[in-house]
Amino acid sequence: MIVLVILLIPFIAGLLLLLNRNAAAVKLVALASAIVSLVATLSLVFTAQLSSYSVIWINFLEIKFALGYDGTSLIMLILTSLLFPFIIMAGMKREQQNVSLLYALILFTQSALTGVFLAQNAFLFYIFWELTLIPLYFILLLWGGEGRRNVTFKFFIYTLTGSLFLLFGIIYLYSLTPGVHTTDFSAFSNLNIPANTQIWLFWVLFIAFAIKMPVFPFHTWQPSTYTMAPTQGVMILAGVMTKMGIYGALRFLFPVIPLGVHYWQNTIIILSLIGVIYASVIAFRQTNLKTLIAFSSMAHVSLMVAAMFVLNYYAVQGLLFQVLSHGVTIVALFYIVMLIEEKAGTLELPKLGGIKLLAPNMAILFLLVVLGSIALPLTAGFVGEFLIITGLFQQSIWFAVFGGITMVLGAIYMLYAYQRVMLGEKRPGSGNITDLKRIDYIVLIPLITIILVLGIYPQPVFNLVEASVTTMQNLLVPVAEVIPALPL
Amino acid sequence: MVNPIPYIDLAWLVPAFPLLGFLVTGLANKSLKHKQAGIIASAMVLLSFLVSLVLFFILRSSGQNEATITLFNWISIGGMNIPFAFLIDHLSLTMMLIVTGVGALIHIYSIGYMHDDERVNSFFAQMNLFTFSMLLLVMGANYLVLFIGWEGVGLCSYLLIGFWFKNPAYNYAARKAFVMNRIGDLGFILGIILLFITFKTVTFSEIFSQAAAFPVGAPVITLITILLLIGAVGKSAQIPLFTWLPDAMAGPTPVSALIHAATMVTAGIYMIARSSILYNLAPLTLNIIIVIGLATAIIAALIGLKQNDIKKVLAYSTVSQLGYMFLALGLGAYSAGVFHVTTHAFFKALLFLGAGSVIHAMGGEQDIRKMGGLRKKMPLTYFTFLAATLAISGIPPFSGFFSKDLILSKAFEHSVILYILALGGALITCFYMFRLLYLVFFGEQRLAGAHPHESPKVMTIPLIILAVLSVFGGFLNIPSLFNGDSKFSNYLHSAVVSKASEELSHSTEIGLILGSLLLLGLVIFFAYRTFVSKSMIPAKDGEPMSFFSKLIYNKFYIDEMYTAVFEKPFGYLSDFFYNKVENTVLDPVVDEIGFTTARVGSLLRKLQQGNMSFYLFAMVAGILLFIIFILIV
Amino acid sequence: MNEITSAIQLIPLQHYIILSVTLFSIGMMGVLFRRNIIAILMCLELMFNSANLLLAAFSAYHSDPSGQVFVFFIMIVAAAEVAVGLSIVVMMKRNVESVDINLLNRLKW
Amino acid sequence: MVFLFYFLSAIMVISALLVVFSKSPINNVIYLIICFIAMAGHYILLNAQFLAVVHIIVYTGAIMVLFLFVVMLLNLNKAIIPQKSAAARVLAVVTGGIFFLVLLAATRQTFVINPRYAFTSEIGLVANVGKTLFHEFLLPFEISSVLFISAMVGAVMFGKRDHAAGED
Repeated sequence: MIVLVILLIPFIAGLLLLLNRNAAAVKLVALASAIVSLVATLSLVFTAQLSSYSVIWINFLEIKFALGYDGTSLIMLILTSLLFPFIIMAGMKREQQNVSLLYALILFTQSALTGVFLAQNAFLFYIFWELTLIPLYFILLLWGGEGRRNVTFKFFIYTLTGSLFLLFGIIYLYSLTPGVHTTDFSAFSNLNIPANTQIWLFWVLFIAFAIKMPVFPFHTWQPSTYTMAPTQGVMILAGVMTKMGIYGALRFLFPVIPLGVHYWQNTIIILSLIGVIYASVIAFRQTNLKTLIAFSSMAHVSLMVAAMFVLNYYAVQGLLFQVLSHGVTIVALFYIVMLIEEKAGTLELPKLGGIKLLAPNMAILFLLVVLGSIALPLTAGFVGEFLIITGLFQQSIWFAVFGGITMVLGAIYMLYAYQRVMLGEKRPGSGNITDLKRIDYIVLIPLITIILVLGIYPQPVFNLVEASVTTMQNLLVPVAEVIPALPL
Repeated sequence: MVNPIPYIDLAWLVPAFPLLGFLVTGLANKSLKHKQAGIIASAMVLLSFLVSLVLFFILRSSGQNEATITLFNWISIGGMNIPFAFLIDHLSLTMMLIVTGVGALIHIYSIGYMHDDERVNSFFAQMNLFTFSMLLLVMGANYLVLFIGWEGVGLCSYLLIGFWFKNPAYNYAARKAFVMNRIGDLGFILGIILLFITFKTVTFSEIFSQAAAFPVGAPVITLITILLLIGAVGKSAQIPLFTWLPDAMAGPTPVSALIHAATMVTAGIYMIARSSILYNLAPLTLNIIIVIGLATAIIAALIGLKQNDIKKVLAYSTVSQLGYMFLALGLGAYSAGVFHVTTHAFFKALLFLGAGSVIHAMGGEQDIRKMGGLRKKMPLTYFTFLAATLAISGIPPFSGFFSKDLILSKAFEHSVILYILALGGALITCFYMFRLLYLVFFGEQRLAGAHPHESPKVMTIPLIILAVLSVFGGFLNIPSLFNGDSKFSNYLHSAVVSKASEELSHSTEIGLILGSLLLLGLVIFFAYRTFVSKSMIPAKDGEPMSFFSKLIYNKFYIDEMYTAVFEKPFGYLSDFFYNKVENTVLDPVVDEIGFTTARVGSLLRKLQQGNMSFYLFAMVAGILLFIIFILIV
Repeated sequence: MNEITSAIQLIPLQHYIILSVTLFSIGMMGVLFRRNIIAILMCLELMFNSANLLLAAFSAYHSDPSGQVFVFFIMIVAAAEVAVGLSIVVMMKRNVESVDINLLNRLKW
Repeated sequence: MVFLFYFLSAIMVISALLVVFSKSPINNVIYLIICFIAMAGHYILLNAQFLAVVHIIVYTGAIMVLFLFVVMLLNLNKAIIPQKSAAARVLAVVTGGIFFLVLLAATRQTFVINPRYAFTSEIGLVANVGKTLFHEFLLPFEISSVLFISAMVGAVMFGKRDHAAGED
């Protein structure tokens, strides 16, 4: 039952917000709801018994409204519940327009995301998958920056097109289920689909996730969307939505079409690694801080995708760990980006500089987050990337080398950006900058603490996902004998 | 642990003190007075030094060679078990003593040196963090903990080199240092991962005991050692990743002293010495190390000949000395390498602090062409600097003599050509060091309006202590030639497995020493003739030079080459990817799909223009097609 | 009378099929051929009747009166259709002063 | 009497073609009436006397008269009758031809099955048709009255001059 509660809290709170017009109250209620969700989610972590909920929904199609979770979904759920309080706090003490609608939409997004991670049924999964898009679309459209109309439209159509393939895939799988057709994940994973079918079905199912994550070359919606999106929107996008793609792939591809995955494994890994290098190289010359971070996020996520398709023990452990660590880091990064934009009025790097002279504490916190992002040891990023690269290494040394290059390139562009923004002489752009306010500390300090604590003591997260990682890594093992992977 | 050694658990205090210092000075940045921060930071490092000393005696009295202190399990999943543990053995103790001892002196010196900088507190916080990272590096019981320190010192060097962050050139230098280190780190982490995959562990003791099962020259071991070597090359500023170190002069002088003497650059040497068992299994890698070390030693020494910035000269001398250490490592004489690290720590710290004292006295001037005649004004600095110069030149009985002679004799054992080249490098070192000494302290004062004065006690006392160490440090390891017992080498013997080699006969050694001394004497005399008697001053920046001088003066154009080969193409590649690939191929393709749909839509719309006859035709055609379809299928 | 009807037994069913196909095609051709909306309606009637003929023929050949009942229903529909259709024609003539179907081109939106 | 079938068929086809090709609306109507009368002949041949009668009454008597009225009411003559372009007309003929061929091809399969001519003179009688109509098809029959009503309402609505629009 707790799962149902977690799903419904944000939704109901969101509905309540729509009735209220007082901006401050709305934000407080939203925050309270997000914190309650967080507490409820954490209670899942500490209860031994798995919570689940299931009721027949659409009778004649055999579709159940079934909620449940395992280690993987739990990580995703924790990520969502953990980030949303911060995402909401990012708007605290700030002037915003149409507050009640904005926060209601944010909470609706949270609810839909929770639904995605909890759904135990492909149809339900798909419904929630699409539902996340609707509130987010409005957040981007109504509160976005320059060029929002076109960019949002592109984003929407792009992801929707991908989803359409997914829907087709789900219907196809549904038609394959023996006896009374059903869309339960458990039934899907028991299908024995012939290898040839799996090989094409892979792309049908993968394309939706590939666009959402995004995997090179399906990423082109991302930089412009991130650059244009309002801070809270981009936090949701980068922090949670990208992970939704990863989660979907883990749920759909590996248990259902292991042969197809194995066949395309190296192709996808190479694509992701190209994405890693490509995004990192591009990031170096970006002049807009937000675009730069968008590309950096793409590089990190691509590395996770590579790890996912290696699918050995360390890679998946690293992946799930990195999901959490990247989510926290990127939210912190975007928060600081918002502060810079707010204070300096621009995000163009040539116009920025010398902020450290005026706001030393901001510079220090920014540096800490940057260090987390470039995977310095004792930050969470390091643990994740170390495990991921270990996993890649087991597949091939070259995968590890190219995956590892992200460490070097990441250092190059992130530090370059840091220096251009914070160091150097004062620039006209950084005119009357003041240092952090209390609310900024309230947001940033916990985020940075999480980054550091996870880096120093990552064991709890490992224990949480241990069981599901073990199941997952066994998926591809028996397959290797049936069908050879595409050669490198 | 077989027998727990009483009180050895105190080892965690060693890194804890600087960490505490970092936290206190860092968090209480605003409320702490400048002096207080310096005192706290210095005290913390000094405390670490004392604890290290206590540990030294504890270990010695226990009769055991090593002890592992596990704090907690850092990463423990599946077959991977990486504890956060410290290894206390003879090698790490040596390094700890160097790091904390020399580090403490540098900290104390900094109190004086940095007294008028407004961001002193941040400075000391970062210095403490630096010490902390370096301690993690040398104390780690496995490669991953070592790697924490490894990256940590990289970060701290980044922070400290760019300490005066208003200057873009300094920021560039800082970034360069970090990125070059990161390139090395990539090799290093890949090496660690390969170690893990091969041995299923990253703990030193377990790896080394398993490594015995591998034959000499096993490919996987060779690959591992090469990957680790890449890391060491980056951190210890060897060719081809050495250019960051001279640029690292951008930081305050004590930082340079810390980077060059006690921490950071010695990390690569330490790591290879620590992995001596692996390297002994990979002769190919050892040969590569010899080549890298020797090339670095000579090229850096050559560049040092023509530098006019007091700190740059010292920087290239460091690179060159690191080359010697690498040479020693490559020859399998790991303890000789570590011994040179030790003596080098003493005299190089002394040189930098002395240089700092000079710069301090000259009011920030670093150009040696503008100095001169400081011998009278700053006698204390002069004498300590002289001691260090003699030490680095390898004049007996100063410390550098013993360590360098050990390396040279090992080189001679290996091959005569190697010896000649190494000796040539040593002679060049001797020449430019005395050139520096003469230009700075002898002759007439050349900078008008400067009033050099002796530095305060807080700066000179560390100088004196270091001078004593530079002079007598060599006696730690008196070779059998002088009836000594090679204490230092023997002490390290339990932790570092040097390659067995034939000892030279005493007569050969004496011959070599006498020969090299003669040459050194000639070089010093020649330097004296040139710079003191003829009082020649190096050419000004714009003046024409011979081709060779120009080549050396411009550091063989290596920086320019790197800019042309790596930095610029990287920028071009970035632009190419963004402007050409992203914005003219990938993105437009996607957009084009959208536009095509829209275009097809508007094409199809033309069909829907309300022409009833057309509709009727279309309808009939549709029916026709439908019937035909049914007929055919 | 009986003579006539018995003679018809000699006509194979195929001939009725061919006849009604011919008539239907002519009606279809007329629909495409003419622009005059009244002529088009007439051609529609022609097509209705070809179907009617076929139904009646099948009915006779199968000795089943249901076919004839269907013809009856089709007549009903045709009558209703013509009534409405012709009133539309009248209205169209009144409004656009023409019976050209190509003038009815507002349907594109 | 077989020739009667072919005779009627010929009349039907020719008059149908004339309906399509003759330009004058009045002629069209008259040719269609001829066609329908021939059709009634076919019904009689098929022993469907009731249908023949109804056909004459409904089609020839009602529908075609309606057509005739409209043609005369609207005062259509050759001059104002729009003609399609030559190309469109050729295309129409070709399409019609193809349609004919395709339909023939489609029905060709039935040619091999030659159903027995189960001749009974009874089925065409009013009694028999009536029984079927009022037993099996009573509901559709009744509902068809609704269709008529709505058609009537529709026709009246359309036919009525729109006063509101006219005043504008």
